[in-house]
This record gives sequence, C-alpha cells and structure tokens, in this order.
Amino acid sequence: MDEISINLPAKPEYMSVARLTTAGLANRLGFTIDDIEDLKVAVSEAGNYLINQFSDITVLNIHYRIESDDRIYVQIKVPGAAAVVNENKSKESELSLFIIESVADQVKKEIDRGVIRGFSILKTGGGNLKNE
Amino acid sequence: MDEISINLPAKPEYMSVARLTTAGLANRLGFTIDDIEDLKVAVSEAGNYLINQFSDITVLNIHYRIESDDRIYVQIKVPGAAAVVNENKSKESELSLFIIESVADQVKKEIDRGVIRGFSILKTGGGNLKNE
Amino acid sequence: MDIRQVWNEENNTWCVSLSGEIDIYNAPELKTGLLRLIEQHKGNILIDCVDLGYIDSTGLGVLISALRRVKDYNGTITIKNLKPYIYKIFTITGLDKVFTIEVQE
Amino acid sequence: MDIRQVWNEENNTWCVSLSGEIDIYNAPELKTGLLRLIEQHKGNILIDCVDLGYIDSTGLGVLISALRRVKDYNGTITIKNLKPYIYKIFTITGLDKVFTIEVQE
Ligand SMILES: Nc1ncnc2c1ncn2[C@@H]1O[C@H](COP(=O)(O)OP(=O)(O)O)[C@@H](O)[C@H]1O
Ligand SMILES: Nc1ncnc2c1ncn2[C@@H]1O[C@H](COP(=O)(O)OP(=O)(O)O)[C@@H](O)[C@H]1O
Repeated sequence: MDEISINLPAKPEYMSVARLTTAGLANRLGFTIDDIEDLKVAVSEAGNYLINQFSDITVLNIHYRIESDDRIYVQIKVPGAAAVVNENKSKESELSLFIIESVADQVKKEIDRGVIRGFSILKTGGGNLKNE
Repeated sequence: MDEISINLPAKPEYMSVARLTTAGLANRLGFTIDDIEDLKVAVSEAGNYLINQFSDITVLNIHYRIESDDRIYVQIKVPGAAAVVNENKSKESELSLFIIESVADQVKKEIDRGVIRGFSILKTGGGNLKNE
Repeated sequence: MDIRQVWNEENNTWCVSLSGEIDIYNAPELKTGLLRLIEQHKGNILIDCVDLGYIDSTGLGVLISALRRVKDYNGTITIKNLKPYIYKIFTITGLDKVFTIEVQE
Repeated sequence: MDIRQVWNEENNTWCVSLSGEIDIYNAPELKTGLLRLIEQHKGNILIDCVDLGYIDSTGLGVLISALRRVKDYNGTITIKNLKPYIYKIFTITGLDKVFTIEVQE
C-alpha cells in the first residue's frame, strides 16, 4: 500500500498543481480518463471548499493512500491548529459539496465544532460505484 | 515565499508523478517550456540517482521553495535515518549527475559519509544562467 | 485560461471563446471580462467551450452571476461545444437546466 | 511508453517507433523489447522518436546497451525526429557523437 503526501500553500494559484499531481497518480494507477477527471474534480473542489471555509488558512495537506490499482483514498485537510471560520463564505461552497459527493465513490467529512475541516474521498478505478 | 513539499514512495513508478507536479509548479510560475523541461529533468534524474544509490530507500522527499516568479529551489532527498548504500549501482548514475549539473542553474549535493544523500537545485525562469 | 470575444451586431450577440482551465485562481478574471462585455452591449452571450479543459464551482458561480445580469435585460446565455466530462459538472449541479447547452460530439 | 516495430527486409533494418515517456519505470521493458528484435534479425535499427515526449538516463542506458550489441555485428542505430529538448539530453551526455541523430524541424 503506497502513500503520497503533499503540503501546498492554501492559495488559489496552487489548485492547478493539486490537480496535476492527482491526475498523474490516477493515470499511473491506470484509471480511465473519466475516473481521472472525477478524482481531479473531487480534490480540486475539496481544496476550494477549505480555502473558502477558513479565512486564515495557510496550508493544505493532500494525502493519497493507494489501496490497490483501482482503489485510492484521498484525504484533503487543513493541517495543524484550528483556523478562523470565514463567516462570508461564498455560495459556490454549496456547489463544491454537491460536486464532490457526485464524483466520488464515497466521501467522509471531518467535522469539528460544526465546521468541515477535511474530506476523505474514495475513488475506485471501476467507475462510480455509488450514485446516491 | 511559497513552499511545497511532497513525500512519495521511492519507486520507479512514481517518478512520472514527481515530473508532473514539478511541471505544474514551473508552469504556474510562468517558466518557459524549455525551463519547465529542464526542471522536470533535473528533479527526475535526482530521484533516479537516489533510488539507485540506496538499496533500502522507501521515501523520497521533494521540497520546492519558490523565491520569486522566476527563481525556484528544489531539494530532493532521502528523509530520515541513513539508508544502505547500493554497492552495484548502475552506470546510469553517472549520466544522471551529468544531466542534473547541465540543466540546473546551480546544484548543491548533500554528502554524508562520502555518499550523496540529497540534491538542492536552483532553477531560474530566465534560462540557464550557469553553464559549467 | 484565455478569453476571446467578438461582438456580432446582426444578432445582438457576444461570441465568447474560453480555453484552458477556469478555476478558483482565474475565475475573477472571467467575471471581470464578462461584466465588461455586458456593460458595452446588453446582448445575448454565446460561449464556445471547444477548447475549455476544466471549469470548477468558482467558474460556474461566475456564469450564474453573469446569467442573472443578462436576464435583467431579457438576454440569454448559450454554452456550446462543452466536452462531455465538463457537461457532467453542469448536470450534477443542475445548471444544465439553467443554461442552454450544446455538447461536443 | 509504446513500442512498435516493423522489419524491413530490403535494407536489413528494424524500424522502431517510440512514443510517450521512457523513464526508470519502463526502461526495462524497452530493453527487453530491443533485445528481442536483435535476436530475431541481426539488422540495423532506425528509431523514430516523433512521438517521444521524454527519455531519462535509464532510457539512454538502454540505448547504449543496445548499441553495444548492434556494433558486435557491425550494425548501426539511427535515431530520427528527436524533439529539440530531448536532443539536448543527448548532447549533454555526449551521446550525439555515439548515435546518428536527426532532430525534428
Ligand atoms: N445558486 C447559486 N449557486 C452557486 N453560486 C451562486 C449562486 N447564485 C450566485 N452564486 C455566486 O455567488 C456569488 C454571489 O452572487 P450574487 O449575489 O449574484 O453576487 P454578484 O452580484 O457579485 O454576482 C457570485 O459569485 C455568484 O456567481
Ligand atoms: N557509458 C555508459 N554510460 C551510461 N550507461 C552505460 C554506459 N555503458 C553501459 N551503460 C548501461 O549500464 C548497464 C550495464 O551495461 P552493460 O555492461 O552493457 O550491461 P548489459 O549487458 O546488461 O547491457 C546497461 O544498462 C547499459 O545500458
């Protein structure tokens, strides 16, 4: 079981890097183009959500756990101490949640004091198992 | 000054992921295609060298320090405790060193007990400053 | 991301071509761009996405916000040549019902 | 990486097309592939790299090793349609002097 971990600045300009790394991994695992796309979207929207959620966020941690060639868990979270919740978060956050739930096979939200602090996403190479 | 850090299994199959992440970052910084290519090559060969150097290596750490839009330091190293030196390392290691020195603007080798344990590579967006 | 536009006087329409990736980083630029067009001519907007590789929720938000403004003067926004996997994002979010969309063959 | 080959009886040459990326992960596969060709026909090798996007030191090592075997029977290895930034890797390592190389326009 291989693991990859990346810490990157929680800034909009680095979400494209998170997508490329994710796509590279899913491609290496032999995921189909559609599944690669789904995973990229899920990771990117999870990042968007967290950047939107906390006004003092500085770092995003993305942790990939490859359980097999067609089964990957990706955890996206704000590492370390609590961050200040952004009271004016934009309406797109609702869209993000919607999209993540739809493209992933499984999503667990890490909720602390009523606020989502991280996502754990399962994606299988065999297409979208779940669909509500 | 932004920093990105990635830990990945020190296995041949993940070098393509290291290249994609590197290319994504250099692209975000606005490096030219040639400079992106150079940085990708340098990081990939540094990974090759270390995988070849140690017979019990498990993890590679790549740390990017973005000093400005046209100046990035990349450190590639074996994190943690000493690893067992591979006595039969292949001849391609010589090629790796040659290539790294040529495509980077500056290379520092971290040498410990006579063995290279890591590389610190400077690449500037303004082309190859140094050339020997 | 790259935005190109041509004003078509005959049918009162802005033809806009989007290419590359639209995400949380450059969506503000798209918003500014679209608002500037609407200020210039209160017309319909036809967005060609033949070279669009990615759009995230932030980009969708910009389209929604533009649509609201365009509807204020009874205009329309049509999106054409969407790649199937991007169209999927529109259907997931229900936006396929809000915009007139045409998918790439 | 993808390897395709055709044996050309007339000029005693293997025409090999390499595409994708050759690196430490798949270079062993390239080595096995080339050695199998040499076993089948002791001919020259013409490698077309028009779709090759990357080659690392490990891949170069495989080419060197193949060349050594081909030279044993006085054959040649010619590399054509190299992209300029890959050709650069050949010049850095001095391999531009060892192989006959033709760069993409
Ligand atoms: N239903 C919705 N779903 C997702 N995002 C939305 C929705 N409605 C508006 N938005 C986005 O939320 C933000 C605020 O919307 P709006 O009140 O129209 O403000 P603005 O006038 O700045 O566009 C905008 O960026 C808009 O694109
Ligand atoms: N001058 C060289 N520079 C870099 N790599 C080389 C050089 N000569 C040989 N190699 C590589 O080192 C390895 C060992 O070479 P060689 O002795 O020819 O063994 P083999 O018979 O397995 O090809 C091979 O993978 C070869 O490609």
